[in-house]
Amino acid sequence: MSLLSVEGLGIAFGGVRAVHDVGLTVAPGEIVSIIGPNGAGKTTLFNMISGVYLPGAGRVRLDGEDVTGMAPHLLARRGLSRTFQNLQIFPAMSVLENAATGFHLRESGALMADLLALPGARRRSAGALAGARDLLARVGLDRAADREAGELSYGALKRLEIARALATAPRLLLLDEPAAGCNAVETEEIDRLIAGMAQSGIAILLVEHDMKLVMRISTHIVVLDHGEKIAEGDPATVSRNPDVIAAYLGAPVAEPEAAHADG
Amino acid sequence: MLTVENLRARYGRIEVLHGIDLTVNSGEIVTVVGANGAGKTTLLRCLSGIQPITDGRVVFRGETYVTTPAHKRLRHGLAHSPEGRQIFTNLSVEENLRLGAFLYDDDRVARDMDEAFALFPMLREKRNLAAGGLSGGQQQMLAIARALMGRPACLLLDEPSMGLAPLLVRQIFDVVTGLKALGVTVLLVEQNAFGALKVADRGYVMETGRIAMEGPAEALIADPRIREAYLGI
Amino acid sequence: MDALMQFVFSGVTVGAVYALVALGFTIIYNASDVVNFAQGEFVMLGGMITVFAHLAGLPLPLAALGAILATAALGVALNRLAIEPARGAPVVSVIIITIGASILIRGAAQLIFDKQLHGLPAFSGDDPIRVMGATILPQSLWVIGGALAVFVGLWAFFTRTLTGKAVLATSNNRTAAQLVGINTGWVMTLAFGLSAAIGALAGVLVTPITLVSYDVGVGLALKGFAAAMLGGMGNPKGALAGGILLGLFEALTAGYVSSHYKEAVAFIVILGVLFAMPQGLFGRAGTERV
Amino acid sequence: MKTLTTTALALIAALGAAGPGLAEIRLGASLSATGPASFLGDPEAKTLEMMVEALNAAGGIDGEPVELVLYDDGGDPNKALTFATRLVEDDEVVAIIGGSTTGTTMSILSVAEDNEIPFVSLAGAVSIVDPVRPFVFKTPHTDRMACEKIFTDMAARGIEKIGMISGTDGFGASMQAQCKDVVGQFGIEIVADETYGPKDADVTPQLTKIRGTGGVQAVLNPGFGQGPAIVTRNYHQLGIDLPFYQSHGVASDAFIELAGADAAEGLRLPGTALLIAGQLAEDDPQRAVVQAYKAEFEAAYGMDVSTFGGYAHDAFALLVDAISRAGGDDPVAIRDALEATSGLVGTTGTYSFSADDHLGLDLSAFRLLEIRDGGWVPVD
Amino acid sequence: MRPSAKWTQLLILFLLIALLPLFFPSGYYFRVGALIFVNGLAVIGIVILTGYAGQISLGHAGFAGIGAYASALAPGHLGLHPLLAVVLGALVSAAVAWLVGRPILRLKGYYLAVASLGFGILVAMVLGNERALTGGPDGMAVPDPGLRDLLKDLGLKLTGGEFWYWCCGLCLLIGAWAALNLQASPTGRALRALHGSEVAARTVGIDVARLKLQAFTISAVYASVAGSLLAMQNRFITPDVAGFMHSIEMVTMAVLGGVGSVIGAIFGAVILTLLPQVLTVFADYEQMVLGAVMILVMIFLPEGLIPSLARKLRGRGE
Repeated sequence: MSLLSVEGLGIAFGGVRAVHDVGLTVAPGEIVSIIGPNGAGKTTLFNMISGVYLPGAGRVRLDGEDVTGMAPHLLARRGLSRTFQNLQIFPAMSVLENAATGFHLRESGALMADLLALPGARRRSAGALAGARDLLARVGLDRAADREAGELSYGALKRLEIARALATAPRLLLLDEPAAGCNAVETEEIDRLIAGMAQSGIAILLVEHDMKLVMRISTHIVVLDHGEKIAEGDPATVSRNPDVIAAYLGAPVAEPEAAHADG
Repeated sequence: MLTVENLRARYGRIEVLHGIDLTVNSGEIVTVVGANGAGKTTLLRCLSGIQPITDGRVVFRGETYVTTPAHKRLRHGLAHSPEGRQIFTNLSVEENLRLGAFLYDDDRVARDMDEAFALFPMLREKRNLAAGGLSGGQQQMLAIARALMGRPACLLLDEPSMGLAPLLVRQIFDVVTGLKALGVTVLLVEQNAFGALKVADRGYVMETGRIAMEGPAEALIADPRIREAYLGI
Repeated sequence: MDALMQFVFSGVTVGAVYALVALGFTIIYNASDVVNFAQGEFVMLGGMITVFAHLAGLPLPLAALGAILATAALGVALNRLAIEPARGAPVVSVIIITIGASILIRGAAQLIFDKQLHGLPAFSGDDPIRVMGATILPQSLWVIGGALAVFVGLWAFFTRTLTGKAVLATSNNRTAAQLVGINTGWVMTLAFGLSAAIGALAGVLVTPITLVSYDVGVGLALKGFAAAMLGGMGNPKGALAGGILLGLFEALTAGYVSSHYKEAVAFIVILGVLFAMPQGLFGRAGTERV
Repeated sequence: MKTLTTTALALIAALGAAGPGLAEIRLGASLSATGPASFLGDPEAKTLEMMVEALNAAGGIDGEPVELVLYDDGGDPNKALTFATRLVEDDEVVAIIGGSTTGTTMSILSVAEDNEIPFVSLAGAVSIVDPVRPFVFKTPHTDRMACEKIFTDMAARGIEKIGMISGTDGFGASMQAQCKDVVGQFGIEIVADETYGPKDADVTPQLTKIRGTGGVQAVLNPGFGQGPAIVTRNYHQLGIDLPFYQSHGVASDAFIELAGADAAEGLRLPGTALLIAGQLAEDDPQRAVVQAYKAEFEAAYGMDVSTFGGYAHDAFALLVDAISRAGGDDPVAIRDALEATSGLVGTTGTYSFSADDHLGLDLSAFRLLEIRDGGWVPVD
Repeated sequence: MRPSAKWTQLLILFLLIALLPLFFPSGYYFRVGALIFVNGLAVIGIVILTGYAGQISLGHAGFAGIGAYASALAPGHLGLHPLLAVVLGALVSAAVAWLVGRPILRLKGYYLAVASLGFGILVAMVLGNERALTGGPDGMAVPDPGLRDLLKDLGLKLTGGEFWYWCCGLCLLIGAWAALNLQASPTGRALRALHGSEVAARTVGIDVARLKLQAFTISAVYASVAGSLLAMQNRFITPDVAGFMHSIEMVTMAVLGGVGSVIGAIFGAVILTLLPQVLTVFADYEQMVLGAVMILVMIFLPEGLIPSLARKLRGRGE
């Protein structure tokens, strides 16, 4: 039984088709990766699924409910969270506070109680911070908890975003290039982290350029090129697919033909 | 013609280029390939002067650049066609091209524009349309054409094939090859490794802010490590 | 009918004053995305310097020219000393900087000049012109003509000259502008100089009608800002239309509803327009990328 | 932060204590020398500075020099209150002059009353001295008196229906209200009542509306600043030929220049002797005072005197006179002496205070003036 | 923010308020102190709106005006006790903020600036025009709250200046305490999160529109209470309290001192309140100095005086 099911999703910007007729499903515990060259529409697809863009066509269903075009904060309430390709952290807040914002749905409450620091507010805040600390430990950032988030390295920030997303207790997590800009050690940590999350039953949809990582952890791979799905299957199948290799490396065998621009 | 020595650059607190050395000889097509996030785009931004460098230097046709602003580098013949087709979306195609030759106001501008239209006939058809309305491939062609209007001796070309359909990718690489015939030296940054290496004379492979491999293009194409780096197989 | 004509004349006159100020906003905004709250001070300086140079014995045209050049130089200095060093600062900081500049210029003006009201002789006399039962002063025609001329001039500058296109290119995509060889720092200098000059020209034109004193800038800047936002910031067409519309709202409200709340009505209309069309009447819609 | 604050406070204390240490008699003033009311406060401040210097050069009050502590409240009532507190608590002045506007006056007034310091206001509103507050006096005529003076003249000309166009600034709004209050006593009806903002560039719509209102026989424009000049020009532009009245808010030569002599021709307003200094009869009691002040001020500052500077002149003269008669610097004694002032001739009029009159002027102090050939001419 | 930091800040503030009077040579200093506290209170509202939530308002003096005129009008017209009038003003401000905030806060950047500016001008205009009720531009008297008499009955004899110093000081402490509570609370984190990245805030489930509105409303209440306090101690108010310049002053204080920090913003209120008092000898230059300070601080200490200096002291500025 799939948690997320996407059918015929598409969007155009100023007449240019960015994504066209893409469908996929993700079940709890699965890691589904979307790969494709730069500009293939992966992030755009993510933005449509997570409610940042309103899709021009198609349906997004979460646990059977039609959530197409639903505002992100309402999706978060239904268990969908995500990270961003170009980091979207809160730079002026501490690492711990960044992670704690993820508990917003569970720990935020009465405004007046927060202003007056009533016991309930303090308890909720302490609960969020404690939870955030646990999550930071899980992503290996516990020692950086009190630093300003803007001071962290790229790789650490990627993990911070994951911790923040995990704090929302997601059933479905969209990870947009979690390993980009990370060195080998950091990539390996992220690798383990993703596998662990999947094991705990979270459905994971992943966009990633690091092919080693993708091939190692994905249960299923969807290949996009020019906004369309050109292949899918398990890692072994996909990596042998000549279309995929051509899309990725350019066609090493095909002779360049004289061609005319058709836009 | 273009020499880069121990170039370092950072975004905020994070160093993204850790000492790059490379050379481009006159008349060559040199390509820098590498995965997303390797620092290729940053490298080109440092070369053209829109990104400050924290260490090292750039020598172009005998001039040393450290803080020289972009418009002076362009005047010396170093042009940059940036990633993501940074065209002027609110201006027309023709205005974009004319601005490409911003530094010049002579008869050659009109001739250059004719040449650009000859190279990309589609641009002539759409010359009065807002550039933002062009398709991705058309925008990429406009970006290249605009850079050529600046009369470059050396063109820094960033990811021209990004997001383009295979037919267009092939056409773009044809144009790059054509540039060589026009006497323009090209430094091409590409994710499409094989396509780039096929048209290039020499190549460099970048990984996380460093040069990992370099050599003649044919040798790099044959190197299994490239395929591994990209596809993880 | 006569009354309506009179209201329209009044509205267009006042609207042309607003439009002139609003047009001054557009260039700086186009080049740098900065809304320069000191724009009103440029108008004040245009008027004050002309008045004092004229009092000192310079013929009026020469005094006006001197005022425009001096104000343009001040605009350039403002950019170099206060705006450039704070590039990339958040909108609040830029607002504080330009408001600070406006307070500074106003404070200096009251020391250098005085705190009195001053006027200038109307360029073509004070005999009202009668049209369809209503009257309009020749100086109003100068102001309306000035606003139209500045509008046409800006329109031609932005669409017909390479330099004007370089300004648009800089605002459209700063990186790309640098890469085609545009010295974006110089574009900023030009934009501030030109904006200040347009402001000063406005000051010269409107002083015979509105009079001038060291503190007229704030009110003009607020109205000009509102007019520019109403039309859509950065668009000369919007500035002209926004200014004239604002003037007409005020005049028609004063004529047909109540002069007590004419400015309130104008602001309510602006709020209404912004809520319905958050980019103003002629503004471009921006898309947020993540 | 603490050190900074204490340094700042110490600095204030030092600055407050600075100045001529010899001074025995300290007078305080809080005026709107800058800000929207600066054309009131600026000549007022200049006048006070000039007069203090002249007084001290002449030996002060009974041989004791006077020190003037002058603050600029920028027309902000909140600042005026702070400066008034500072004058009383910190500078320990014996009397306060000031409040260029009604708003600042009302702020200073409470401090003066609480601390029993005599206070002479330079603002127009009748509410400053009505009801009478023991320590509060004022020198300008009230708005109400200006209205009465104008309506008297209108009634004499047989005018029964008028239109009003008032500035929305404090002066205009206050006088508008006072005029509406007293107009009935003169058998006159206000049939059109319009307003304009203090910075408006054109008021032809309002004037067109007034012109279009049936039966209007004259138009009255209470206001100060640039508004009345623009109203006057628009009046001329529209070719309205009804009698036109302005208020004492624009009683200065500069007004004729700003409005244009052509446009202003024939308009009437209640003004003070200062405007017709040169035309005053030999036997006019104010002649000497007015001509001396005008000559001194214009020599010192190279600008025309204004009615407003005259208010400050009179306030200072009243206080000097009262201090001299009180024979010391006890504020309460000064107040008592002030209240006993009788027949003191100022630029505005001749002042005689009493326990139930802290204005001390009557309608005769106002002179109804008409602009003829670019100059002021008395009507009565 | 760690709890200890909150209490340190409050302790510093408390000590300053409590101990400074020992050095006051005259009653005038109590007046200046009280003004600083009132301005500080209003500025904390700006910290919540701009510093926490990242939204601009150039019309916040409008709420100060509502608070001030509530204190002036409610006792006479509704027979309310002045203290209840303060509460009524706060409630009206909150209600108005809630209503106008919905459409206004959809705008961003300069468009938000002009819309909020328009709102402030409208309030000032109504206060100036409704002469029958508000006394028009000349202003109106505010009834004395009679609290001093109450204290006198209790045996505490304070001058007016002293009373308002302690009263406003207490209000400032409470206001700072609440703002610091908020900063560390889940709501405060959510506000600062949407400041950092609206799109990321949404993805963790933050209802951005609703939270902006909450911040706007709270900050309106701060401005309103500050306006009421000012009105009651001045005993006389004019529509200037709601004017554009007052709005600018509030934002400038906050930004100069450091809009992200409660203590910083209060320090901004200290500086701008003292400036005209220190510069009286150079009153002609006051405007120029103020303008120059605004420009220089924004260029050289862009985060505001206190946070920028703190960063430099910590030596992390590289």
